[in-house]
Amino acid sequence: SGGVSETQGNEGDSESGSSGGDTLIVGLAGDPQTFNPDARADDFLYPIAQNVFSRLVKLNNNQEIIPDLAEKWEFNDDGTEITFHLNENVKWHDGKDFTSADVKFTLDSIKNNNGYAVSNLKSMEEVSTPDDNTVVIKLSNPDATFFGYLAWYATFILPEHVYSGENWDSGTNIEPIGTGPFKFSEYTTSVNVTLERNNEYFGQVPYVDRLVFSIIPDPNTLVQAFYNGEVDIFGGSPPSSEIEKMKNDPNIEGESKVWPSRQYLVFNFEKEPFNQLEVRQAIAYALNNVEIVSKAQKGDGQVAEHFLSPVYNWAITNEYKIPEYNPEKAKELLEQAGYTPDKNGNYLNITFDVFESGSNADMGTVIKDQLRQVGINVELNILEYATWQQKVKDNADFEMSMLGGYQGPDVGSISPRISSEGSNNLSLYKNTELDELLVKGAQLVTEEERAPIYQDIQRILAEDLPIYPISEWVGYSPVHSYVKGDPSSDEAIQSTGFSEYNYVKIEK
Amino acid sequence: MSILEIKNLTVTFHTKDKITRAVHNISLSVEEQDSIGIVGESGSGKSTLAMAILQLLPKRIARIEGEVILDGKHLFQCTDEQIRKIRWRDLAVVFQKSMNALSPVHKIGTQMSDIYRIHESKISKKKLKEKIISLLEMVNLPSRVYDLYPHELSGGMMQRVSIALSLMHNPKLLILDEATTALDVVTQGQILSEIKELEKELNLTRIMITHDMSVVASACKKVAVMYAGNILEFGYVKDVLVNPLHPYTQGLLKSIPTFKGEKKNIRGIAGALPDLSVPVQGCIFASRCEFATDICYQVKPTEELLSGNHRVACHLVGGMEHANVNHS
Amino acid sequence: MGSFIIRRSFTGILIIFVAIFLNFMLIQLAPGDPISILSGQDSPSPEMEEALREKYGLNDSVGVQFLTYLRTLAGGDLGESILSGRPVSEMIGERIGPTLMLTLTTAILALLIGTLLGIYCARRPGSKLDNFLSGLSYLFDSMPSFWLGMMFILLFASWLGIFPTSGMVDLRANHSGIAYYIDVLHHMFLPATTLTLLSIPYFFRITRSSVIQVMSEDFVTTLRATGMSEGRIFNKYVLKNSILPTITVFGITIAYMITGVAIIEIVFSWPGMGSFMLNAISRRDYPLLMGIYLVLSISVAVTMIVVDVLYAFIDPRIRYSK
Amino acid sequence: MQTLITAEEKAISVENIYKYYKQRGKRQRNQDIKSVDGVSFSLNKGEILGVIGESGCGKSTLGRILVKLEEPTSGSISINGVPSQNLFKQDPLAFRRTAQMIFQNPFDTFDPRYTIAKVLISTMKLHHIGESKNERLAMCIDLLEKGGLKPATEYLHRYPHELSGGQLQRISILRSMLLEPMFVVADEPVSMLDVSIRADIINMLADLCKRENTAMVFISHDITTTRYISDRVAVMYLGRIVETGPTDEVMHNPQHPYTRALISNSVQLDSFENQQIIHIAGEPPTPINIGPGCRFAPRCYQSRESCNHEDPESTHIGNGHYVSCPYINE
Amino acid sequence: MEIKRNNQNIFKKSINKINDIKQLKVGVILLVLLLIVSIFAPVFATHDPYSLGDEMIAAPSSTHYLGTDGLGRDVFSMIIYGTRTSLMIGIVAALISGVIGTLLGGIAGFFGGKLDRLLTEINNIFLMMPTFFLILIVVALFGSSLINVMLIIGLTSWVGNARLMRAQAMSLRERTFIMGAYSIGEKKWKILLKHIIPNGIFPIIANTTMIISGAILTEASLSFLGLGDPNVVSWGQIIYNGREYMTSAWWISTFAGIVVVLTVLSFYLIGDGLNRVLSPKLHDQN
Ligand SMILES: Nc1ncnc2c1ncn2[C@@H]1O[C@H](COP(=O)(O)OP(=O)(O)OP(=O)(O)O)[C@@H](O)[C@H]1O
Ligand SMILES: Nc1ncnc2c1ncn2[C@@H]1O[C@H](COP(=O)(O)OP(=O)(O)OP(=O)(O)O)[C@@H](O)[C@H]1O
Ligand SMILES: [Mg+2]
Ligand SMILES: [Mg+2]
Repeated sequence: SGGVSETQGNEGDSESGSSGGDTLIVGLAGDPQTFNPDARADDFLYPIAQNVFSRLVKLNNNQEIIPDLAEKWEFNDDGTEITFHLNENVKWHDGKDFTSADVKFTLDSIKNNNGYAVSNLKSMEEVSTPDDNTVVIKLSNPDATFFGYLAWYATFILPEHVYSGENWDSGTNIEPIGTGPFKFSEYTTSVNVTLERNNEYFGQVPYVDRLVFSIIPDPNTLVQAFYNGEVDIFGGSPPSSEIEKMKNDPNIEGESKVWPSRQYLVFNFEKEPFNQLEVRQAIAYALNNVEIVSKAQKGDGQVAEHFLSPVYNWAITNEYKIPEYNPEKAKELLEQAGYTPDKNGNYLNITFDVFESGSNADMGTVIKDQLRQVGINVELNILEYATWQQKVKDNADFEMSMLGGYQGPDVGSISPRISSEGSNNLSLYKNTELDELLVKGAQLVTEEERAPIYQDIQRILAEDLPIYPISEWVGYSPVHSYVKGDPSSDEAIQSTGFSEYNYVKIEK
Repeated sequence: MSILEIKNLTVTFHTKDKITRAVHNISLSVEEQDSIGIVGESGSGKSTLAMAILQLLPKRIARIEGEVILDGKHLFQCTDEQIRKIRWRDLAVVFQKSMNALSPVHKIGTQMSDIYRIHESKISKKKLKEKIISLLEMVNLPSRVYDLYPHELSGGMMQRVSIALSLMHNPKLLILDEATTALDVVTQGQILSEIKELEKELNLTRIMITHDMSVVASACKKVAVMYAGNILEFGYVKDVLVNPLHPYTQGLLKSIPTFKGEKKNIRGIAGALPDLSVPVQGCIFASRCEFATDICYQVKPTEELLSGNHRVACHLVGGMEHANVNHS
Repeated sequence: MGSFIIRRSFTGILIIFVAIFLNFMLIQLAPGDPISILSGQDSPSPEMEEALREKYGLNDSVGVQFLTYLRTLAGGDLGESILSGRPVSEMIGERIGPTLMLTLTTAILALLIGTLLGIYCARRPGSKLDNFLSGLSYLFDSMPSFWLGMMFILLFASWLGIFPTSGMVDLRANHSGIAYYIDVLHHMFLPATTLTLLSIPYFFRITRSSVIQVMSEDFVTTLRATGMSEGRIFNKYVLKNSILPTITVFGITIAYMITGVAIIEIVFSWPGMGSFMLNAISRRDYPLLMGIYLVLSISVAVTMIVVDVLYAFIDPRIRYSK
Repeated sequence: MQTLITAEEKAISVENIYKYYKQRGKRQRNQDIKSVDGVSFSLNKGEILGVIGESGCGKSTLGRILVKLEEPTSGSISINGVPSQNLFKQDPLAFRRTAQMIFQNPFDTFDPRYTIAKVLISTMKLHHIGESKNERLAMCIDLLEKGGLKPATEYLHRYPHELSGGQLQRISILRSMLLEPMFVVADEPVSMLDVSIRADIINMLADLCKRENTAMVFISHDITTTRYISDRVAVMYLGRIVETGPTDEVMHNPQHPYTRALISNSVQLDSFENQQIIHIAGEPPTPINIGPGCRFAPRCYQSRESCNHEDPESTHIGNGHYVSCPYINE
Repeated sequence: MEIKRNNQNIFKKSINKINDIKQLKVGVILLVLLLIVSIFAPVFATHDPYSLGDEMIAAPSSTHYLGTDGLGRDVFSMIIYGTRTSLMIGIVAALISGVIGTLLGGIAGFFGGKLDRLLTEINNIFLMMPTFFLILIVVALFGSSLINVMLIIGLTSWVGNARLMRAQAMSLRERTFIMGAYSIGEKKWKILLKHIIPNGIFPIIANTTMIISGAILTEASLSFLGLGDPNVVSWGQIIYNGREYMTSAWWISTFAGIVVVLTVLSFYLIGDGLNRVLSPKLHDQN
C-alpha cells in the first residue's frame, strides 16, 4: 500500500453512542508531565493525547497507517512530496475552526522549538498550505520512514491559537485543546485525568460520556484495582507474572499483538572479548530464546527468530535467521577463539549490564544461567536506568548489554541502532556497506524495491552479529469483558489508534 | 493512749528467686505526741516498716502479716479507698530524697494544691493558694516558692517543702524517713528545731527513721534500734544512749567518734548485715556479736522489759558482764 | 526563651545552607543526565536534547549551576522542573496536601495508639499482654512496608471488597460535598492503617520504657503516699514526665512525613509526594529534587527546633541551661 | 618550729586558688559561679587536714582541683615544692600517682561491669606496676588481704554490686594506695556508709596516712569524724577558708561566727541534752553574686554595718589558728 | 595456673549464664542454627538455588518445600543459600552503623562543648541528605560489591545510634567511676572506650538489631540501583522478587520475610540477654 488510502467513513452512529452516564476508567502508570504532546517525550501523556488530539495520519494496533485528520494523501513520483487532504468542518475543542494553517504551525513549531519529533522529521523541508484543507509537505530527499514517523509519536496537530509563543512548553499549566474524540475536562495531580465526550468529533463520536485515566503507579496495585473492577481497561501491559492468569480469566479480554519492539543483546565492539566474532557467535548459539521468553517474559514476549522485526514481514528472509540453540557449537567456537576452560570449567568471564525495568532483570538471570552452561561466567549488573544510560550509552563502559524499545514505525527505523553513526548504536559497530544499504533502503518507496535491500542487511547482521535479538514484545492490554470496542476490536481497529477509546461501549 | 499499734508485723518480699524477710515480727506502740526514732543500718528494714504502715509496698511481691492499728483503724483490713482517705489526713510521710519527692516538671504550688484537693476538694482557688503560701511560710519559705519548680530550690528548701506538704492536713502521725540525712549540718539543725517547734504547735506524733544516732539524740524522746528486720532495743533516748544494753547498740555507739574529751579510738562492728533470705535460728545479731555464746546461735532471744519501758532482746541482758568488760 | 529560639533558628538556617550545598553536589555528581533520560530510549532526539540543555543551563560547570541555583533561590524561586517545565514550588504544592493528610493522620494515630499501648503495658510489665505486644512490635518493625500494604489490598480490597484498592477518590462516582470527604476517608483507610501499624512499634517501645522508668521514680511514691488516686498520678504526673522521648520520635516522624512514606503512597496510589519524588529521582529532575530536599531539610530543621522548644516547655530543668 | 619548715618539705602547698564557673543560662550572663574564691594552705607529709563547711561551699571543687581533675581559674599548687602544673605536663601518669582522690559514693566508684580484679589489674597495667598477669593477680590478693578483705579470692571476681559499701570503699582506698601517692584527697569518704562501718574506714585511712607518710585533705561535714581524724581543720564558707588551725583548737574554741554556728548545729551524742544551737538565718547562699563585704555577713548573728563593705583579712590569733573575722573577741 | 582456672570459670560461668537467661538461650540457639545453615548451605539445600527449573511458580510441595519462584528456582534452597549473604549484610552493616553511631555519639556526649554541637549538626545534616544519590556516587566511584553494600547501609543508618549514645554518654560522664578513672590517670579516649561505651551500649544494641532487618531488606532495593550483587541470592532479593507474585505466589516473599523476622528476633534476644550477662546487676535481678 503506502499510496492513497481509502476514505474512512463515519460508520458509527453518533446518536447510538450517547448511552448516557457511562464512565470508562483506564489505568495510567504515572502523571503526565506536559499537556503539549509534541514538545517532549512523555509516555504518560500519550494515551491521553491519543484521545484528545489528532494527527494527520495515525498507526493502529496492527501497526498500519490509517487516516486521521487527513482524509487521504498522495505522494509525488519521486517520493519527495506528500499532499494531505484534510477532513472538512473539523473544530477545535474550544469551538474554533481547524485549518491547514494549524498543521503548518505544528510541524514548523516542532522544528523550530526542537520538539521531540524533530530528529524523526529531519527530511521535512517545507510545509505549505495551498488551501484550508490541503497540506503539502516537501522532503529534502525520498524518506520511507518519514510517513511512519508522522503517524507515530509527538506529531499531534496543535491549535496555533493556543500553543503559539510561550505556551509551547508550559507543562501541564495549559489546557490541552485538540480535535480528538474527547475533550479535556480536569486533571487532579496524581489522581486522575478526566476527559469528556466531544460531540463535535469528526470521526466516531465516543459512546461513553467520560473517559477517566486513573493514575496508579504501582503495577501490582493496578492489577488489583483492575481485578476489583475499579479500572475497566488496564491501560498498558500488566506484569508478566499476571498475564497467564488474565488470559485464563473469562471476565477479562484482550488481544496479544506483536509490536515492532524487541529485546536484543548488544556487544561492545571496542572491547575484549566481544570484538571477536567467534565470541559473539558463541553467545548466539548458547542462548535459547524459547526458554528466555517462557521463563522471564511469560506472556509478554514472542521468541525472536530474525534480525528484523517480524511485523515487517515483507522484508524478512528466512535465509538469515538467528542461530539455532546449540551449546556444543558455542563451546567449539570459544575454543576456536582460543579460550580454554579454567578450573571452574569457564572459558570466559564477562560482565552483563542490564537496567532495571520490566522483566529485564529476570531475562538477565536466565541469560546468565544459559551462558553458564556453555562455560561463560556472567557477572550480572542490574543498574538503575539513569546510571545504566551514563555507563553504557554515554561512556560505552560495558562488555555486553541489553536494549529494547520501539523499532517502528518503519523497518528502516532500525538504522539508528545499527548504523555507524546511529544515535542508538551501543555496539559501536561500524560497517560502511551496511550504512549505505540503510540509506538506500530508506530512500526507496515500494516494498518490492526495498525488500532485497533489507534482506542484504539481515545477511550482514547475521554475519557480524552486532546485535542478538531475543524476543519480540507482545502488547497485551487487558480489558474487562463488559468493555466492547477497544482499539484492537474488529469494529475499532480500522479507525482508532493505540489507546483511543471512541468505539468503547460499556455493556454490563 | 497509743495512736499507732504495730503487732507482730512481718514483711517478706517474694522476688523471682528468693524470699527476703525485711521486717520480722515487730511490735511497737506509739503514744500520742510521742517522737520515736528508729535507727539501724542500711537494709535493716526501717523503710520497709514505714512503707508497710503506709501500705505503699508493691502488692505483687510484698507479703505482710500482723496488724497495724492507727487511731483505732485496722489498716490491713481497709479497702484501697479507705486507705487513700487515711493517707495524708491521718498519716503523712516525708522521704529522704526530697529533691526527687515532687515531679520535676510541675510547679511546686500546682503540686501542693493538687495534693491538698485530694482530701479537701471544696476550697476556692484563692483560699487554697493562701493556704499553701501560709504552709510554706510555716516552714520558713518565701511565698515565691509557690511558683517555682523543684529544681530551682536547694536541698534544704525542698526538704522544707516536703515537710510543709506533709503537715498540710494536720496528720495525726508523721513519719520522717531519713528526712534530714541528705542535708548539711546547719540546715539539718535548723529543720530539726523547726520540726520540734511545729510539733508543739500542731500536736504531732512523729516517727523518725534515720541511721544517724545524733539526730535521734537531739530530736526524739524514744528510740528503737533495728537490725536485720528486728527491733533489738527500745526505750527512752536518754536510757538507750547512755546505758545501751544490747551489744549491737553498744557497738554502734562505739563506732561514733566523740566531740568532747580525748580522742577515744573508735571501731566499727565487724561483718555485715546477714542475708535476709536465709532464715536464722538464733539471735539475728549473733554472727557479728563478740559476746555470742552457743545459745545465741540456737535460740531466738525474747524481749526483756526493763525499768522505764526499756526493752531489749538479748540472751545476755541481765548478766551485763560483757558490757562492763568492754567498758574498761 | 525568645533568644533561645532565635539562636536555634540561626543554626537551623546555617545547617539548611550546608544541606543545600551537599544536596546539590550529590545530586549533580551522581551518574545520570535528566535530558538524555527525558529523550527516552526508543528514538532519542539530539536536537531536542541540546536545546533543553541550553535552556536549563546544564552545559555550565557545576559551580556556576550552583550559583545560579542560589540566585534563583534567593529570589524565592525554586526553579522550574526539567521534566514538565512547571514551577517546582507549584508542583510540590499540589502534592504536599495529600501527603500531609495521610501522614499527619497516621502519625497522630500511631502516637495515640502506640503511646496508649505502651502505657498500658508499662503498668503491667512482664504480663502476657506485654510480652505479646512487645513481640508484635518487633514483628511489625521487621516487616517490609510494601508487603504489609499489598497484603491489606489483597485482604480488604480484593477478597473482602470492603475498601477500595487504591487512589484517593472514587472516580466513577464523582462525589462532592460531604460525600466527597467520606469517600476520601474511605480511600485513606488502608494506607493509613498500614502506615499506622508500621509506626506504632516505635511509639509503643519508647513510651513503654520511658513510663516504666518514671514509674520507679521517688515522686510517684510521694504522690501515692498522699492518697492520690493511681489514675490521677498517672494522667497528670507520670505522663508529663515520660512524654519527652515520645516527642522526639514524633518529631522525627513528622520531619520525615514528606518523604518517608513514599513506598506506601505508591502501593496505594496515594497522590502525595511519594511517586512524585521517586519519579524525580529516577529521571534526575535536578530542580525538582533540590526543591523536594529543600522542603525536607527545612522540615527537619524546623522539627528539631520545635522539639527543642517543646522540651524546654515541658521540662523546666532544660529551660535555662544550655 | 613552724618557721623552720621550708616550702620544699611541704607535701603540698596551695596558693590563692580560684575557680569560677561560667554561667550558661541567659538570665545570669556574665555572673560567674565563684566555687572556690581564693584558698591557700599547705600540708606536711603525713598530715591530715579536715575541711568542713556546709553544702555547696566549694569543698569538692577544691578537692578536684587539688588532684587536677579540674583546672583552677587561677592560683598555684606545688607538690613537694614543684608546681603541680609542671609535674602534670612532664608526666601526667606520674602526677596521677602522686595525687589521688577517694570519692564519696563507693557504690559508684567502680565501673559496674568490672570485677574487682579487673579494676585493680587495669590500674596496675596503666601504671606499669607488676610484670605479668600472674604477678599482678598475686599483688591484688596481697593488697586486698592487707586491707582486711580476707580471703581475697572471695572478692576478686565479684562485681561492685556484689559488695557492701564498706568493702567497696576499702577497695577504693586500696586502689589509691596502690599508686603510693604523696597526697590524697578524701571527699566525704564515709558519708554514704553505715555508722557501724565508718569507724573502720576512717581508721584505715588514718593508719595509711601515718604509715606511708601521706598527706591528706579530708573533706567532710561531720564535725566529730573530722575531729577524730584530722590534725588540722579548715572551715570553708562560700569558697573561702574562714577559719583554720589545729583541730581541737578550732573545734573547742571556734572564733568565726560561722564556725560557731556550724559546730553548735552539729548535734553530738555526748552532749545531746543541753545543746545550745546558734541559729543562722537564711538559706545557704549561692556563690554567684557575692557582695563586696564579708561573705557571711548577710547571715551572721553579729554582723554590723562595716561587715557589708570590708572583706575581712585572715588573721593569726596564735598557735597556727587563723580567723577571717575582725570581731572575734566580742 | 590460677588465671587459667579463672578463665575456665569464666567460660563455664558464661555458659551457665547463657543457660540461665531464657532469651539468650533461645536467641543463641536460633543464631547458631542460622550460622550452621549459612556454613553448610549445600547440605541443607534440596536444589541448586541458581539453576532455573522448569516448574515455575509451583506451590509448596514435597519436591519444593517452599515452592518455586517465577524463574523456577527452589525457594527453600534460595533461602538456605541466601542465609550467608543476608546474615553477613545484616550483621556487618549493623555493626558499621553501630560502631560509627556509638563512637560519634559517645564522643559528642562525652566530650561535649563545641565538638558536641558540631557532631549534632552533622547528624542533622545526615537526616537531610538524599542518601539515594550518595549511594549512586559510591557505586560510581568504588564500583559495586557486597562490601560496598554493607558500607553504604552502615554509613547511612548510624544517626539514630549516635543520638542514643550521645544521651547515654551525657549521663554517664557525670558518674563517679568516670571521675575515678580520670583520677587514676586514664586518658579521656580510653575512658570513652572502656567505660562510657560499654556501660551505655544497651539501647544501641537494641536499636542496632532493628538495623539488621533494615539492612537485609535494603540490600535488595540497592541491588536494583546497581549496588549489590544480583549474582548471589539473598533474602532481600527473594522478598523483592516475590513482590509481583504476591497474588499468584504468596510463598515467595512470605517465607523469606519470616526468616528475616526470625533473624531479627534472634539478635534482639541475644542483645537483650547479653545486656543481662554484661551488666552484672541486671543478671542478678533476673
Ligand atoms: N521492693 C523490694 N523488693 C525486694 N526486696 C526489698 C524491696 N524493698 C526492700 N527490700 C529489701 O528489704 C530489706 C530492707 O530494706 P529497707 O529499705 O527497709 O532498709 P532500710 O533500713 O530502710 O535501709 P536504708 O537505710 O538503706 O534506707 C533489704 O534487704 C532490701 O533489700
Ligand atoms: N562543673 C560545675 N559547673 C558549674 N558550677 C559548679 C560545678 N561544680 C560545682 N559547681 C558549683 O560550685 C559550688 C561548690 O560546689 P562543690 O561541689 O564544690 O560544693 P561542696 O562543698 O562539695 O558541697 P557538698 O557538701 O554538697 O558536696 C556549688 O554552688 C556548685 O553548684
Ligand atoms: Mg530506707
Ligand atoms: Mg561535695
